[in-house]
Amino acid sequence: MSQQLNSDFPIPDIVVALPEVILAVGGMALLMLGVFRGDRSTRTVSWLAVLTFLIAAVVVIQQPGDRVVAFGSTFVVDAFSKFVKVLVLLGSSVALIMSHGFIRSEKIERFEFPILIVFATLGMCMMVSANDLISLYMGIELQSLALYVLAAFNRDSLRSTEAGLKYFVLGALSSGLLLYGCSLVYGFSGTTTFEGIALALTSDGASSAQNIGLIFGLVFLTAGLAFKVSAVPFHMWTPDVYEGAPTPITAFFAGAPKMAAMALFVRALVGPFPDLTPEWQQIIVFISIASMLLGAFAAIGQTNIKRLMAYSSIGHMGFALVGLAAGTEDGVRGVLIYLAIYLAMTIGTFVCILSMRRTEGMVEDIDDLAGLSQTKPLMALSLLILMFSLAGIPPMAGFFAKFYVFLAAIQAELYTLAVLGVLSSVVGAFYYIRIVKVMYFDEPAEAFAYPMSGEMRVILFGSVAFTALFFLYPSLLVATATSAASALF
Amino acid sequence: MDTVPWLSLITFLPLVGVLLIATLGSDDSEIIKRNVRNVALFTTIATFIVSLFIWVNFDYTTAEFQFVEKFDWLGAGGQCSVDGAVPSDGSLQLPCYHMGVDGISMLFVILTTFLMPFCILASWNAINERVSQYMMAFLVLETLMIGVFCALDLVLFYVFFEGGLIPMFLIIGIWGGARRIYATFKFFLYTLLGSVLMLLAMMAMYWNAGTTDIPTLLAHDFPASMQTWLWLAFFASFAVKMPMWPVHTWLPDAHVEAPTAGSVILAGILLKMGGYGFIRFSLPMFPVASEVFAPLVFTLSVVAIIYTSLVALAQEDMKKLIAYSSVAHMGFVTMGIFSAAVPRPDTGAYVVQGLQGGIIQMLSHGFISGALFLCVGVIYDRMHTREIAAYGGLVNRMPIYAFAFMVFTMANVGLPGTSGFVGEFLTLLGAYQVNTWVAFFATTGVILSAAYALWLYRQVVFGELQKESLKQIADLSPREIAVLAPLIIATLFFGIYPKPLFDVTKVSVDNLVEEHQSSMASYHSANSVAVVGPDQTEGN
Amino acid sequence: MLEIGLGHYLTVAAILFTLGVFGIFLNQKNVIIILMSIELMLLAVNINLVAFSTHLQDLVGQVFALFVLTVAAAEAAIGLAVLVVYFRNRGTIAVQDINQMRG
Amino acid sequence: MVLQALAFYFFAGIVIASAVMVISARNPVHSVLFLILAFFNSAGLFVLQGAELLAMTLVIVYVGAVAVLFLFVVMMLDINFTELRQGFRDNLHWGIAVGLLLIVELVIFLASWQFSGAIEETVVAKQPPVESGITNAEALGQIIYTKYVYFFQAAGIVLLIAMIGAIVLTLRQREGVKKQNIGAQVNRSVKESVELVDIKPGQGL
Amino acid sequence: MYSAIVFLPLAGAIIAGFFGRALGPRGSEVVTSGFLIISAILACIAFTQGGGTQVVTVLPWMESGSFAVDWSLRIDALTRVMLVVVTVVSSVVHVYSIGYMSHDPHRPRFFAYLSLFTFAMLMLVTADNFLQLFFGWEGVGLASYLLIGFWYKKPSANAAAIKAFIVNRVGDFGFALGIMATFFVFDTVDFTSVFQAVPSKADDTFFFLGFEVHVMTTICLLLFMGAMGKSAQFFLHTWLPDAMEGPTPVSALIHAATMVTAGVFLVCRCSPMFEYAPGALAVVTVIGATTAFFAATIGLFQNDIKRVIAYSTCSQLGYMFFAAGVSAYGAAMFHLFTHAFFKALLFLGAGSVIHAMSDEQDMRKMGGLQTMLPITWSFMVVGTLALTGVGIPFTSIGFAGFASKDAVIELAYAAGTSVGMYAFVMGVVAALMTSFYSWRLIFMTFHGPHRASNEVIKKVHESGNVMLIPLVVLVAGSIVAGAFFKDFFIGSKSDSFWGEAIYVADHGAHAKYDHAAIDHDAHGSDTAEHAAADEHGTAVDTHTDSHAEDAGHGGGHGHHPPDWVVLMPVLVTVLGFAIAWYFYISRPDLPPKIAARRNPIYLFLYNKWYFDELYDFIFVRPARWLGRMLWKQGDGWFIDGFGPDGVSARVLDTTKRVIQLQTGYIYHYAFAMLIGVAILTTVFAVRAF
Repeated sequence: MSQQLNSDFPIPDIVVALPEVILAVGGMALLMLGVFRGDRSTRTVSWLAVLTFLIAAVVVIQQPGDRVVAFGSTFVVDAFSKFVKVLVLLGSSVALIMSHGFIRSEKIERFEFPILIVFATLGMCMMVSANDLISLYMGIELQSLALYVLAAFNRDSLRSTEAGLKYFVLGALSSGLLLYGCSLVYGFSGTTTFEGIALALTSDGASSAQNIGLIFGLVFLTAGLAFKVSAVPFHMWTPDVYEGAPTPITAFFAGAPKMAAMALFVRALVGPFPDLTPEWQQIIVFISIASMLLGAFAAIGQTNIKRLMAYSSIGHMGFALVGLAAGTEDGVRGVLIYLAIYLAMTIGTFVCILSMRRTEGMVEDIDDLAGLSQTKPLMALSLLILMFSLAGIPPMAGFFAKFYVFLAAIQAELYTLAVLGVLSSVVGAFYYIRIVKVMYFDEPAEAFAYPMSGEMRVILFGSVAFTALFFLYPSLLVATATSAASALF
Repeated sequence: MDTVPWLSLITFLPLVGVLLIATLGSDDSEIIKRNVRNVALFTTIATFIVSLFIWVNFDYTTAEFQFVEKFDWLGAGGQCSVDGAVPSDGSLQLPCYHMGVDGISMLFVILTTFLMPFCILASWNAINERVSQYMMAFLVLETLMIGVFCALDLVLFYVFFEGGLIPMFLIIGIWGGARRIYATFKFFLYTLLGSVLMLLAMMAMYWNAGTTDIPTLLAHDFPASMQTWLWLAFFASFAVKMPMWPVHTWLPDAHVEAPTAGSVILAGILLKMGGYGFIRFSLPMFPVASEVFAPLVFTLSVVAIIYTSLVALAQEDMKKLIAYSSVAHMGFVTMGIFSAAVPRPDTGAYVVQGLQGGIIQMLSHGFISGALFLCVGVIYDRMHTREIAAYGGLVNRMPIYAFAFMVFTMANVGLPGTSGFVGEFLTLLGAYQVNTWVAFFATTGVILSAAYALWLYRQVVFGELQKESLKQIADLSPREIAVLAPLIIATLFFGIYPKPLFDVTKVSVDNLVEEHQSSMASYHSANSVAVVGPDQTEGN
Repeated sequence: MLEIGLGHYLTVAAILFTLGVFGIFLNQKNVIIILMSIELMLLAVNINLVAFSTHLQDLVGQVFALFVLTVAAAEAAIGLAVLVVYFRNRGTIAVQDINQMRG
Repeated sequence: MVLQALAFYFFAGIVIASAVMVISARNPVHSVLFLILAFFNSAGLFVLQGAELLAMTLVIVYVGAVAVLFLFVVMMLDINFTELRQGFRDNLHWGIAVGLLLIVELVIFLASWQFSGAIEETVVAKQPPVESGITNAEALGQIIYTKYVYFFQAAGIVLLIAMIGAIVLTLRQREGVKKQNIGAQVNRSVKESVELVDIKPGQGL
Repeated sequence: MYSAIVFLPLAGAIIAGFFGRALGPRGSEVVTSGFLIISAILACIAFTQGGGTQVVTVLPWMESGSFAVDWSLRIDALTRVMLVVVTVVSSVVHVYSIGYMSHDPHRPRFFAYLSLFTFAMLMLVTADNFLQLFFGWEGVGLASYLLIGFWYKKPSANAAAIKAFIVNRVGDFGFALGIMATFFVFDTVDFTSVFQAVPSKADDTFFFLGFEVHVMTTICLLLFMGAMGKSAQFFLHTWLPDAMEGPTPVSALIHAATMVTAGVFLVCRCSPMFEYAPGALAVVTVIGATTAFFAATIGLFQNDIKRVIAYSTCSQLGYMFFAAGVSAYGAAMFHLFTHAFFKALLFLGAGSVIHAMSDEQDMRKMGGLQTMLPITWSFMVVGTLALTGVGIPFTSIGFAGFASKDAVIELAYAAGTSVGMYAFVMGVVAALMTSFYSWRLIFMTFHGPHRASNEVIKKVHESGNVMLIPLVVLVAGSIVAGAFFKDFFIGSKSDSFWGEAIYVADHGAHAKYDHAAIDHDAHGSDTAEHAAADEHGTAVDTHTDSHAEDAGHGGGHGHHPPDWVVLMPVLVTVLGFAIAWYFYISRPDLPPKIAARRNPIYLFLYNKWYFDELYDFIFVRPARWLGRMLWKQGDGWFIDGFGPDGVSARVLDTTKRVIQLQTGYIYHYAFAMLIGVAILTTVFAVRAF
């Protein structure tokens, strides 16, 4: 409806995209601030960035829940995008807050850091609202370019730069695949808007040759998107980048970008390709199974906790994809719930990882957690709750996350997927409870030197409380996710 | 009933204790430890008293669920109320918080609350490190266990069912023996593996029936082909939990490594969840599949009884021996439960004795095996070994202990007059009526159980007190007597006068078997129209 | 053969794209070649887009290609920057040396 | 027609050949040069299809900026490019097999592309007819700043990020490097620059 | 009153058991013995009062579906007999034990056990249903276990206790199955209801273990299996001799007088069922006869005084069984009754000897005690006379055993069937051997030279009054019980005496010696017709038919078996005495020589037919081996190896491989992505064709 209104002058469109505008303008303003105040202002810039996120989040929440498209139908705001944007903004803010102590202690406290996160978040919001192949691509690139830089942000560290390099190379490759897919889709449907593609598919003249072209395009498109959510076999960057990147960045990677990418994945498949559902469903089933299994198996062999979290996130994205594989409204609801809960769990976990600091510096080995329950009982308890939640043991939130996606999978009669999924969750449970074992059953190692800062405590508490007590009042999240999911169908 | 949510009260009362303990502080000073223990004990006793109150107000004459509570939970959006039925317009009803007890679950609730104070008491001196964590774990576990038996929603049930793994994992892992890590991982992953398939089955049920509400599902007819898969999935979970042969190997390890109270809970209640599950879900919800698979269950049960009894004969570790005997006893339970699934070959009627016996057997095994583990714990606390060979002649210095141990040994053997006999005999009686072979082989277990139990008793208690280390061993302390005496009384009382147990369960059990009979009848009549109906040919 | 249709362009693009892909995983020399391979892939994409655009009589393809070009330039800049900092740390950009992290 | 075909084959052939050289040349500098060649020729292909603006942009942006940047970096990093280790070609045949498979599939299935009537409906930015006198650049210009302003702005931010990123990664204030600070120079006062020392006879400084 | 009889011992047991320390040994002794004597007096009163069947319901027990069982006391003639036997012998043993156990520090426990045993035994005999019977059955098993293992420091006692319990359990295995089968068929386990329903099921068959079998035969055989275990019959007898590890009063009470006769009691109690199971009866007869013979053979060469008596008990139980097997339940009960007195006497006498000999049990180390222990000697001789059945043929003058044992043998002959004849032959041979080993015991113990060491001899003394006076009761019983009660049990008054407690079908042609030719196969149809015709219940029918003159069942002396049959037992008894005299008085040098020659037959008998070794080889060792194998190989190697451990090992292997995929090289990563794309495109490409 807004399409006719603003074909000439897009002022109402800006209103629709107000959160993005706020982020863009805020990011540039903060850039000015940083440039003129120098690196001393990093903390200030960072808090202001958080403030920007929060304002944007408030604006997102205040937006009407109905579906509104803007900029010639390339940008869409609906309940789905609102839901995910809130998650993204939340994830970004928290990641930013979590980084404070780290970047200071690692001497990489530079004002570009929050700014890059702001722009990355902008990219994510654009991804979430993308309703066109071009806006999809622009959003992804905006986000990715910022993330490449962030991964290599600790430029004096070999591992960080290697992470950046690998991320960049493979990310560029995935962009290539994605673009190639986009070009095929465009060519075989004659348009780049999601509605148009859907229309082209439903029209009577859609020939089989056209369809195979579209399917090829879909495969490449899916490959590119799967890379962003680090689904197998497009996951290979994840462990190395997670391990190499500065830890707060890893935390950031594990949170907001995954939300955005998954949301984009969902929208890019459900929106334009409802008539190819059986085809993309197969693809998703395949990568979902592969992700769950690989995430579970490979994680067992890890000693570095960040690397472990990388495999964990691969597995979790596999689980989230189970919901997408169902291809139903319930499935999308499951994905959304999964994302929200995963975000909460992963944030808490990374708070704990960021607290693994001894006098000689950060440590990242799982064995460094030995006997944590005796040296830092509360942190151990938090991590315990988070680990069981990640493993999907009720009554923790992680169970409900899995519950909703598998519920959808069963409805869609994807029994193989569901069975393999739950079996891999059992395998996966092994490495999560191994961390519990290290913390609770092993003899204490040297204690961590520094107490958690106040804001970290708050974040950890929030995360743990959400994870542990989700079962008491799940209705809010579930209801919101339900309405968000219904926006796509 | 009335407005007090009794079941939620007992379910979550232990959590209040957890909070109290949390406020006491966690450092290991003696005074805090003592307070923690007292709080835990007080909480469990309070829970027990409240549960007794529920028992007293329980209406024996109906098979309906009682003390029902029903609220919105997983986004059901106002669909859940006590009198609200499943939406009739075919829309789906999301899981509710639905609690209630009937004659079957009532007793398990009581059993749970009854055993918990003993567990706390048994850990009084045995656990001296991280006491507050330990007590919290136990209280959380109690909440989850009670919840399992009260839950009237599949998902709620599953949450409690699986949630119990967490505290148990910690209890074994932190306060366990030398190989505790292997044992606890095995326990955790094994049971988890079993139950995830059940979760999928629950979801399939949800899509088929439109609800996860247990009372509604009990009345729902699942297609026969679907029942097969659902049954197998539930079986995977409960068989592991039970545990049935051949998925029993986690149990001996877990028992051996767990602290005494952990073993008590494990044997006393956690195993019963499997049997409870069979009774609550497999049998009434999948009657056709239950009948089809009953031979499988019988076979496994019989193998379990004979096999694990033989294995028990060869054990060198007391707890392991008792653990294996638990497996054998659970074999009787499964056999009994599924004897209600198959008609008598001669009359075609379905018999209740096996099912009834299974329930009684589970209850009595609850306190008998629990008590046996407590007995082992008593001497373990003194000598710090569970090796049978390290003992001998204890009766010389511990006559009271010898008496208590004797009572439980005999109850374990299934001597008439103890509660062990009532259940065991009824299960056999049920099995006999549907399949004599099963009863025949299962009854051999009666011989073997005597062999290993008495052998254990002889090696540990009888004989000359020769070992130097045992010369100063002390008899039961008043606290230990306070733990064991009620269990002795319960064992004997329910052996001689089990009527209270029968009264509570009778209507529910009879109702269950009747329902089963009628659903099988309608199934057969539906199938007899088309002799080769699709359900028969597919078979899956 | 002489009638140059869309198929020809698509074939060229496909070959080019595959060569780009080849360049990435068959490359044993250094990362710069990989970056160039990526440029080849993007070039292939652009050929595709333009070809489609022309044959669909639709400008969106060209618009898309234009932004792809823009972004590719930005990407190249970032990529080279990352490469440079990596080289500063490692002293080499040989592909087989970039395996500090694995497993 | 023939000319067009010949031109196509000419450009396409060179593009592919130079692409092969890009990835196979031993010397990265040569690779870059071949890349430039490939760009030029694909610009030719663009022109063949009537996308003049893109052709120009390709030449300006890629050849003029990106490729030069590559060249610059190659030169700067001074890589020992002769080095070729053995044992890394194990996967070669697998790689070639997969690559060929991909090419074959793409060519077979994409070359059989055809219109369907419905696609006309979905086209949103009809190309202006040639006789209208509107050039390709003008047509694009009409929509980029209006209809696709969103992408345009986004592209701007992408470039901004590229700038920030490149700077944040590579720019460093080196310690011990002498730099001119004009403000400081101008603000110097005599007082702080000149110290008068009274040297007593017979003593050194 | 009946409740008092049954529950007073329980009260005594509880008091002595729980408050024994407070009461002290003396208090415990007084309480338990006192209670028991009261109980015994009440039982005697009940016995003399007689009366029909009474049922006293005490408590409900189990109720599940149609399965409903109460705790209730059923009092009929059979029960009254048993009440007397149990309470009287038990009182005697209690009192005797006060003396016998006077040096033991654990007397309260001992007396508690004794009273507990008595309670269980009383529960057994007063049971109104199979399940309660089973309760008593296992209860006496428990008490027996406890008492055999009373001296827990002795490993042999512990082993014997366990053996007793487990071998009994083997029998109980059958018993339990029998109860289940009973319920399966009759839908109840109440004696009254079951017995009433038996005729209607007389010809039914059902499937048992896949075979279609005759209902009553199967049930009875299963029940009999329990009886075999409890009464130490052939195959399941091995525990009884070992049980002599317990204190001697225990042997007297449990392993001679009461518990071991429970099997006989069971068969008699279930006579209405056995009567419809001729096949089962034949088995009972054969097993009983074989046991009688076999146990006697072993008894010949045992040197342990208690073991000799134990084998003798075993053998006598065989008599009772084959009596029951030929439907002479009255005779079986009669022999049970008399046997209780003289066997308890023998045991207690032996106990007296052992006590005197400082706990020496080996007869080769005794000898010449007659002068030192005259009272004991005389008591023992009375016991022996009773056991060997000394009496004057064709009169009723004789010791207890004369009346009962000879009646049993004669009735076996009178049954006229082939199994009856087998039983008769075995009975006679066993009687010969009984006489031999009984006198051998007397001679070796009391006659000949002293073979014990001097210290022991010095200490030999006659037991105190507290031990001897109780024996007087038994002596009296051994002498007169036979003659006095014969009429009631098997004689003319037997019908009114037994009432409906014992049932004998009138088609029992096998009980008539002169109708031996009648074919067994005819019975089934007879029975059915008969049952159908008779609406009044079987009992009435029985009594009209069981008049002594008419048929030989139940009672025995109405008929006139050939004289040689009557004479036979007495003759062999005398012969046995003579042989014993020859070997142990005339030529005491012979037995050691025979023993030294290691004659295979001697060794075979001396080693108890190698049953222990055989069972050890067939059951015990394989079970242990199997247990260990299943544990280590089955659980450890197979289940864990292919189950959890194996799976986790495979998971770890997989993990290693998966990790190796993550090489760290960019081109591998890219390659993986490409393979993914290639696979997907190929899949769709192939499908598009």
